[in-house]
Amino acid sequence: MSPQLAIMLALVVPLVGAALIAITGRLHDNLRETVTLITATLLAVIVWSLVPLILDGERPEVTLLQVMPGIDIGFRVEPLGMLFATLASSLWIINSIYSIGYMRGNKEKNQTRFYICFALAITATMGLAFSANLFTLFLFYELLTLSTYPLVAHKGDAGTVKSARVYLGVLLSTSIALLLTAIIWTYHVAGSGDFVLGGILRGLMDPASVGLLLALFVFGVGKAAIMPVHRWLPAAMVAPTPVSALLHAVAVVKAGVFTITKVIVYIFGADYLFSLPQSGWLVYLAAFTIISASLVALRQTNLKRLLAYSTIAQLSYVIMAAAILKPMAEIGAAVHMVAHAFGKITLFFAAGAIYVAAKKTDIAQLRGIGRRMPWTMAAFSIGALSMIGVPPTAGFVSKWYILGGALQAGHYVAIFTIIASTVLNAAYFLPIVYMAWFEKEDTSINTNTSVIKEHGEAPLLMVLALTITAALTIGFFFFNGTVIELEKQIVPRLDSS
Amino acid sequence: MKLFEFLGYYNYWVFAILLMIGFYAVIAKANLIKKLIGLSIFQSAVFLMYISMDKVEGGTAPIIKPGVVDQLYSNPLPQVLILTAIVVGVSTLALGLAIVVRIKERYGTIEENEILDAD
Amino acid sequence: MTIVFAIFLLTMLVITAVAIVQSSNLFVSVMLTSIFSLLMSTNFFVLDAADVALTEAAVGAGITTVIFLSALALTATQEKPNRSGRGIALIVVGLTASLIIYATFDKPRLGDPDAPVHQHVAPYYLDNTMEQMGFPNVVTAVLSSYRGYDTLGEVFVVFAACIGVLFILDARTGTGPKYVTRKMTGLRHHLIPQVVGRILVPFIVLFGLYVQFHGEYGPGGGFQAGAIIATAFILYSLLEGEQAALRAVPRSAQLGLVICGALMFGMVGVLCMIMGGEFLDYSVLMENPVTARQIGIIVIEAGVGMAVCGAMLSIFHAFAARSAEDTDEAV
Amino acid sequence: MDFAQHLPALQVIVPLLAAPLIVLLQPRGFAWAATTATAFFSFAVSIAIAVRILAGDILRYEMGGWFAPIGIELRVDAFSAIVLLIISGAAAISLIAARNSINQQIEDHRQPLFFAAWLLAIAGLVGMVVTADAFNIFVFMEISSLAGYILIAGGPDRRTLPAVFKYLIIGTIGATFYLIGVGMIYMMTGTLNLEDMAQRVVGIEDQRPILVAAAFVFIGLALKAALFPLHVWLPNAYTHAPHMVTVFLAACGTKVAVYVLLRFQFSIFQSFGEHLLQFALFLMPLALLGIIVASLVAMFEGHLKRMLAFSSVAQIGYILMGASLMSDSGITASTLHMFNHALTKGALFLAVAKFATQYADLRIDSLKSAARSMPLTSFAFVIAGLSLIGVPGTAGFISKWQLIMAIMETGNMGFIMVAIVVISSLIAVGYIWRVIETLYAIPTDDLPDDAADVSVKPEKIDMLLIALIFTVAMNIYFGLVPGLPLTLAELSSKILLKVEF
Amino acid sequence: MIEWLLIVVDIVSWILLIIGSICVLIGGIGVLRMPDFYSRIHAASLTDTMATLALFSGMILQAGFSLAAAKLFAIMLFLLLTGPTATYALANSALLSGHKPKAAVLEKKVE
Repeated sequence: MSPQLAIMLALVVPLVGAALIAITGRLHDNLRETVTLITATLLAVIVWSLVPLILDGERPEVTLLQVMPGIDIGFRVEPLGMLFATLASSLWIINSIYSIGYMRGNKEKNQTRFYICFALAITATMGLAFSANLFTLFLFYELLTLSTYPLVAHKGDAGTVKSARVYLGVLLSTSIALLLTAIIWTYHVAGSGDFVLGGILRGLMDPASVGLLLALFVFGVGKAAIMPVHRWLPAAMVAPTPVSALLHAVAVVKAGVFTITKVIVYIFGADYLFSLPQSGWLVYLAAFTIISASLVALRQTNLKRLLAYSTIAQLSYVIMAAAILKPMAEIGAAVHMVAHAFGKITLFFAAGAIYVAAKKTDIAQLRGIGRRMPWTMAAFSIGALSMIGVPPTAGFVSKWYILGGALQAGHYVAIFTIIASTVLNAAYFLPIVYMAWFEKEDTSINTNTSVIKEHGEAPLLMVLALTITAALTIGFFFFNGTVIELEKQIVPRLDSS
Repeated sequence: MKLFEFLGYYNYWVFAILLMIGFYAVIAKANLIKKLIGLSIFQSAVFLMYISMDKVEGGTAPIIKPGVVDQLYSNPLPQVLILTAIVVGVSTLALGLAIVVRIKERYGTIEENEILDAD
Repeated sequence: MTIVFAIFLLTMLVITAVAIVQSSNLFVSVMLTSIFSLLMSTNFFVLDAADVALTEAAVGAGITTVIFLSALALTATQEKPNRSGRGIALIVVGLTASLIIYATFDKPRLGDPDAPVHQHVAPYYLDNTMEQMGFPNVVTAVLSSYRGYDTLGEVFVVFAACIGVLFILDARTGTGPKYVTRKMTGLRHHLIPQVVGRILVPFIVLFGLYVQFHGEYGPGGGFQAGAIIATAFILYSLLEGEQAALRAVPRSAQLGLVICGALMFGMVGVLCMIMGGEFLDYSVLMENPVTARQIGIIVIEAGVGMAVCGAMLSIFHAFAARSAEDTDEAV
Repeated sequence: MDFAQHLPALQVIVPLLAAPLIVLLQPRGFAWAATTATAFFSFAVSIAIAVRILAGDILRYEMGGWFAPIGIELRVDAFSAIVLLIISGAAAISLIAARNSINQQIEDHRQPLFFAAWLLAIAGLVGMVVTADAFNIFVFMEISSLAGYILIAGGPDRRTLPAVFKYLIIGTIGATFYLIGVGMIYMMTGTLNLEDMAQRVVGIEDQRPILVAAAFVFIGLALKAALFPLHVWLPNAYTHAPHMVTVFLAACGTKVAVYVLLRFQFSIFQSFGEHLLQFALFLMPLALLGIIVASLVAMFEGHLKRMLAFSSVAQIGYILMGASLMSDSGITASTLHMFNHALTKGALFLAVAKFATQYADLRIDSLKSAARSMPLTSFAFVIAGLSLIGVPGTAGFISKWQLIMAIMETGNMGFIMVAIVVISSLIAVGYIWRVIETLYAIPTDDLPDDAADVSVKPEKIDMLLIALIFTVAMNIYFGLVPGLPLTLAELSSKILLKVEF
Repeated sequence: MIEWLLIVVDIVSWILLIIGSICVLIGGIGVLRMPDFYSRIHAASLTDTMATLALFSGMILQAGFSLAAAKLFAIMLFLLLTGPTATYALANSALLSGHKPKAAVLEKKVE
């Protein structure tokens, strides 16, 4: 299989999958879910097949069509995108397993639509990951927003629709207003929007404009949930948990930070930005987002909302790491994308499992739940530890690299932020873990008697999924060589500068 | 000579005045038929402007007199244009009146403000 | 002398226009509009535009007034006082007026033979009409040949107006008395007008035909003739009543006239294309281009005449039928 | 006869002459079929013309065999060709889809007249575009206007009538203003042929009648083009017209006026450097204001058709803003947006027409959960709506991209304009999403699901739906492969700016 | 001899023209000064008949034997036919629509 074909297949397979789901959805549920799983597996295989090539330094390219002179829809696989695609496609398999359990356990309506949109969202993610230029990236960025909207609005009641409106409103308007402007500006200045290592803007703009352009990009990519454009992420928590898990812990939000990292590395050029003091504000902004999002998370009573704010904070880690503009930090940014993905998806899976099994959504209700759901809560604890950055979890690896980068740059604000946020993370995660394992179940909180029922673990498929991700979280601590290897390829130019 | 120059422009001024009278009626009158009457004055004024420019001093209507040399003729082109425009004008008017008749039937009035109130 | 007369006429025009706008009786306004058109027509004559004068008299003073009156019969004759919107109107009008007055001062003086309009295209028409068309009326030559395409467009404007009025007033296009007409006896019990009218109608038609076919040599042509002949039939229907008029020229015939007229014009053009020329290039129709043009022009002028006549009659009868229907409803 | 040589003439006279034929031959059902066939023929002719243009020709045709400026010349270049494509394409698509909708809204015996008027409208619009003669433009403008009044007057609601009347008055004033302007130019140049006029106007451009003529032509055409704030006739006319007529007129009606406006501004008044500057200074604020105000009005409009009509006013602002940049890329963007907006608005109004087959009331609120019974239509509406917003992958995005690129070229001042384009796009998100949300809302009433389903018939797959899907597909196709309109638009801007190529 | 005849024709035509003009003038004054509708149209009819006759005869004499004279004659005939008819129709419809002559009204009052 030629790499070009693989790229195209990576886009076509989920698309065809979506179509097949639509057809089989009318026939039988099991058939539909089988199709989903097969599609996911097939996609993962295809994407993984590209990994060795990239590791060897190849950069396969495909140009689909030329839209306007100088503007085409093209794909080019590079380490960052490879990592992102691999991550999303692999987790899709696990998430599909989990979804089946969740959707059935919860007896949700419109399941076919759910799976179709999910497949479409994955298509968009693949396109985004492999995009060779800003135009293609923008195309799939918007497709991702639009395909996830029905997922967020899945429940369809008034409150959900309202939240979904916030979701779409923030994402669509920031992208159209700011990101599009930034992209067109880039094309205008540089004549193209191709991703080239080392950037394409060097010396073409005055420093103040570079600062402004960077701001347009950072705020335009609403998916990165940097404050103050983070409002959509808590709003999106009305979605079914598998959506929150894969999309709002992995695909969508990672698409945001991925875009920003990619823009910094391939459009501006990290070392070029580093030479300009006008771009220094980004670290401060990210730091501010980390701290304040963590503080907000402290005050949350709803588990999913807490996770959402935690996500916001963690995303800004990636941005901050990228904005430090030092080789080690850039690697850290990439690694943190992976590490956070494993951790956060585990946490969401656990939250979803609790909801399906016990219909509990508030933190206060979780007392003593560890005894009823040991597997789930064990996974939850691992995820929480990874968020804090305790070894032997994935979170530790990435924090290590980021911290290293910050030290390299001598960026004390960043160092302080990392330390402070670790403390804050511990402050909002550890009490939950403690409560779940060591406190007694408190029945008095549940005034709604129908909810009090004897329950054990969630459906098997769900438990299976969250166990796998928890294992991955730990596994990543030991086996992260490939990822580091891959991402080192984006930084050689940084070393030379 | 001054006087004649002044008179030479008189046509254009009358054109302007007629145009304005018609235009005023179209805008200010609420009665739909009055608006159409205003519109026809408005258009007539334009006809006057065109015809004014075809005139040549000492000329006659552009019908060639065979054998007569050195005869000045007025310009035929604006006349042709205005022939067309007159017919266009009456066509528009007929259509407008047809609409007014229908409005009267459906609304029972042809005053603009009363129609607005009715809806 | 002429210029003094012209100034007098122009001043009368302005006075009439003011009176039209001022009068709150719509009937008075319409009659004044008719006078306005007549004054305008005279004015055109003074300005050496005989063809236009004839058209304005026939169409502006004649047909327009009739249509206005038939519409008035269906709506209202009194305008209600309304003072709103005057301010805006005055501002808009004032702005436009100052724009035009501003433009006036660089315009060529009235009758200036050196004006650009007399230098560029027009001389070609004046110099070549005799040679290329073989008849003296330059206006007809320009109308039907040099700018024949405009005239085609104009015929279709008339056609559009005709089908528009029929469509909007929903008059049947088929034959047969769809509407029962009640007491539409015209002026049958008024002996004098009826007798005089009966005498006049044939002569008006005759005059119309004269205008039609003499158009190449004197003022006149299809438009004027169509309007005049239509006036004759309208007079007939006023005299003898709607029913009698429709018996004489049924609706289908009126519409048929319009369609045939328009198609005749168009088909001549298409024929020219088939014969190897451009659209409406009559010269290819026969060996001798001059004769060919004359033939072509006669045919298309006939088409124009038919179309205008038919359209005006259709429009008039559409309004008239409406009133008949109304009275039925009222009873 | 040589078919190819007669293309420009055929473009006009075929629909023109077909109109009386349709009134003449009246058997039932024939009117629609014949009209549609004519429209498709017309479309084929305009495609043939576009092919010739892309090969580098400029088509000229001397009507009546008289050379310009003695006779009337037809002249088709790239700018005309793209507008011809818009008109005949819109006509073909709206007509083929029109049958059921028209049967619903127009009584049988009135249909021949109605379709004849439709053909006249097509002929009038293409006539305005192909001709190179200032007065001829007026004649065909009147044909198209009269036909347009008739078409709109076919609307069933009584409110149609005042709307048409207003349109008639304003349209006639616009045409008369245009006539005054042309008269003044003629007075100073002695010619009516546009090219000849452009040459002869050199040297007398600072004379007052020419300046005033420029103003009159501008205002007259701006009235026809519904340029803000002269748009007052448009919303009601579009709202109350028969649905399919709205499709047709929204796609191409005002664009032709914009076409003539640009022709005049750039060909006739081209030589006045200063004038162009004034034109830009005058036009740009109006365009910008129009974009913002009309979008805002659309945002708060409760009736679906009126909302889209106001959005049209805003879009005209985009088109003129592009032109007011006076640059190559600006005019390219402007021309391209004419094409793309025709596609987008056509699709949106087709969807509206389809909705109207099941929902008598087209206020947005009453379309609640329409997606349940009409999934395809609703989905098509969503895609077309995205194109209106300018989401990538749709035609609307391409023109927005071009427009912002063109603005960027102007330098620092551009940021205000970019901001306005962006803000209005956001407002567009607002008003389109309001509709989409309503369409996909889950019924909140206590009725069981199946009860709701019984009350609304499932959507029927008819020509209307197929045309709608086709148009939406075109939106996406031209969003990904905009080669054809883009090339024509680029050629147009070169022609308008007289850049040698 | 012929010259003498021409002068006579000229003089006669001018006299006719002047008479015609005076009639028009009187008619005009009459329309303005007469007390009510019916007497006004009575005055106006002077313009229709006598003035037309005189003016056109004068003009025909001016034109001599030519096409123009024939046309003028035709127009005169036309006006002589239509003018009085129109006046009649006007008066008739006024009466039918209930417009009473002033004299009748006065008589009624006296009674």
